[in-house]
Amino acid sequence: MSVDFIRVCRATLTKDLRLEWRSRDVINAMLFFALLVVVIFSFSFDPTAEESRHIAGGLIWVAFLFAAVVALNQTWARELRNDVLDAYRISPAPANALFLAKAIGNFLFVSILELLMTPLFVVFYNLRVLGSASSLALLAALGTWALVVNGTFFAAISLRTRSREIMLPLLLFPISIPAIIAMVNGTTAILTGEDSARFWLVLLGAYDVVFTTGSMLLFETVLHAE
Amino acid sequence: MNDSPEPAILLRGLSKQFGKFAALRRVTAEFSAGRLYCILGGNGAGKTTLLRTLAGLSRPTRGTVSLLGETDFRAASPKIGYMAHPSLLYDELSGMENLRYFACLYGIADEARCSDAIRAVALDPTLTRAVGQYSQGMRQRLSLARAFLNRPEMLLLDEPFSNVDLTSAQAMVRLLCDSRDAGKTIVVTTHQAALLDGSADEFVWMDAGAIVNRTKDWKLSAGSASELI
Amino acid sequence: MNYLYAAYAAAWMIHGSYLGLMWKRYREVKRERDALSGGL
Amino acid sequence: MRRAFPILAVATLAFLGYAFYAAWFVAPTEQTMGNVQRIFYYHVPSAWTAFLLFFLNFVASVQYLLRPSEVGDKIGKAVALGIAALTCVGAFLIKPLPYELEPGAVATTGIMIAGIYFLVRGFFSERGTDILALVSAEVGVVFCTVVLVTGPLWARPVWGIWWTWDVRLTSTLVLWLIYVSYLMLRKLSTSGETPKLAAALAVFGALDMPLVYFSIWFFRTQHPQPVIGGGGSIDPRMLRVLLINWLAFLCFASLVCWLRFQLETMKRDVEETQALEALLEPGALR
Repeated sequence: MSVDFIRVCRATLTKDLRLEWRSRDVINAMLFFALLVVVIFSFSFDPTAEESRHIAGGLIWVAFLFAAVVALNQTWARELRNDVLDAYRISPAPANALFLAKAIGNFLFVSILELLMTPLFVVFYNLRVLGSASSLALLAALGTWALVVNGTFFAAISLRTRSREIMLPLLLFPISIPAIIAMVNGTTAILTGEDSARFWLVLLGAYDVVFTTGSMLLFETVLHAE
Repeated sequence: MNDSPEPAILLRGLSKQFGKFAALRRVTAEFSAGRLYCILGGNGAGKTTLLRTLAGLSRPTRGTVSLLGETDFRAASPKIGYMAHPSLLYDELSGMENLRYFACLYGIADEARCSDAIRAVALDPTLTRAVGQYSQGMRQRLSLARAFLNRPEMLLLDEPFSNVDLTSAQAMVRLLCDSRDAGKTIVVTTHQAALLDGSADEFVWMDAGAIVNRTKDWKLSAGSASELI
Repeated sequence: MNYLYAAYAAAWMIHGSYLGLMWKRYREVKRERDALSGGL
Repeated sequence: MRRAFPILAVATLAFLGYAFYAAWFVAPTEQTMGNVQRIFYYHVPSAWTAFLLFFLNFVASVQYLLRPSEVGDKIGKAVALGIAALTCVGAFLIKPLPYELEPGAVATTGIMIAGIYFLVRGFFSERGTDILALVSAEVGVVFCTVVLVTGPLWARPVWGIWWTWDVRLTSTLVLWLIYVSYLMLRKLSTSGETPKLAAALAVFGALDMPLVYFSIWFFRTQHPQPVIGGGGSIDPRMLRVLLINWLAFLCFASLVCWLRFQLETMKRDVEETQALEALLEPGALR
């Protein structure tokens, strides 16, 4: 009885969303954390209109990275609480279905954080997008997926290490450097409207393809390494 | 009881070590199908490690494990029902939601299977309370229901009766006996051997990672088992 | 000119400290190996 | 090999001494930068050695992951041969090779890549590839540290700045970060199958490198910065000293790798024996 990939993936995703919705306190805590990050960033960098547009790209993405890492650390928290991961490992369900569902769940979760933080940045830094807003949205989506797909994979690896919370950023940040460069410079290019972010979009697309495939191929090994 | 010639579980020199500590020491044993085995032993005797290795959750350091004729641990696991100390359930979901999700993992879409499993352990399928608020005994019984869900050929149950009241425990034993008679191979580890008196086909005594004795009756601890029941 | 000395000196300090670390680990492993009753 | 070690050690030391002498006295002094340019003879060869070691780590990690399954092993061999064939064909077919690369060099690199793959596959057992991955990562990080220390020491007197976002220097920094996190993972992992996790990370790191290079290259074209070591042609005498130093570093690196390999093998043998002893006397360690 080969288990249908899509059905398992959808079931896991809906289960995760239901769990998040049931214990909404985790989401509220995360949203408040994101708000704090934006406010503190606004204090530490004097947002006068002129050059704020140039550094805003960097600030926004570092803030998103910060919030994303805290969210990614929670990826496997529920599976660990009652060793539910063992139940998954024993079942014939494909490991990639679990991975994809977790990655999509994280993507939605981090996107919600970003959707909340962006207007705050616009307010605090009174930003106006000079370039094309649609490519900014595409850049944000590709960038978030780049962080989330690797984040979910490395969160699974860091399950097997001693200091779990610190291990995730240690593994995630070096590998994500090209994605971070692309996101920051792409956003600045669009905000200032000076040059097109086409190269950065292509790079992020390549990054997403490479690491989604890599994760799908290697996740089974990581899941069963106990 | 069908004595199928080829044993359900075949262990050859099975060892499992965590660094220097040897949880299992070159265990060689055969367990035939359609039988209920009760594994007894003090803490740290290796009972849980043995079950986890049988379930394919931890790989042996040395030696081989063959289950239902398969040596690749991934091939046999769908035919296995496993129950451990932790509940392997989501606390925020209700009983039915949990089972519906795990049924999906086994490719089972039919709702009735879940409600039958819950009724089999004398729980109410319409209970909407989250599993987190269940009593420990109820959670154990739901965990047993989860292990039954995929109609496994083999059941590996790690102390299923702990924190369960006497009547429910006896109901669980009857359930295990019926499954054994239906041909399932069942391996149970427990500290309450008395519950399985007369039901278990064989009592296996473990000490310090090795099987020290196998008897028909749990009272006769002829072997060196220091197990205090 | 002293940047040149600094660079070469730094290079060999780095290599030296790694070899030193390796030597220390070697001594530890050697002590454990000799402590083995059977020995290798 | 064990008996030959002292001879090889002395030979390598002598070679290093000669390379040092060549770098300081034989090579001509560069007109604009003066003597401080001689850092070049340690900076660049250390980088090349580090890249080679990290490539060795990648090959060993891929093999560690692929070898258990026959299908995987076949795929590995096919890909390695494919790369060699493609680079050879490409080298001679694509007439205007970018960056004035000449076909011979490209073809030999392709063949070298496949060669290293099959050498590692032939000479190392499964445990051996894991030890090789660990060893090449560690020694690679050491050489990478040398590059990252000598880089700023060179940039400071010449351009007055400690760090320049030069494509190669920054890629080396990212490579260093990735492999330090690789070594951290190996040390902090409590899993029984740490080599598998480390191999997965190593593959990710290698997949990351082309993206790192292009993102920094494009980033640099938007913010032009001085380039360490300059591109373009180089005085043949300098080139000769550079290659001498590189060869000396390669000998030194392989010697250190061999030593570290023996140490790691011994450590694992001791651990295995201790585990075996713990297995035999029951109850002792309960």
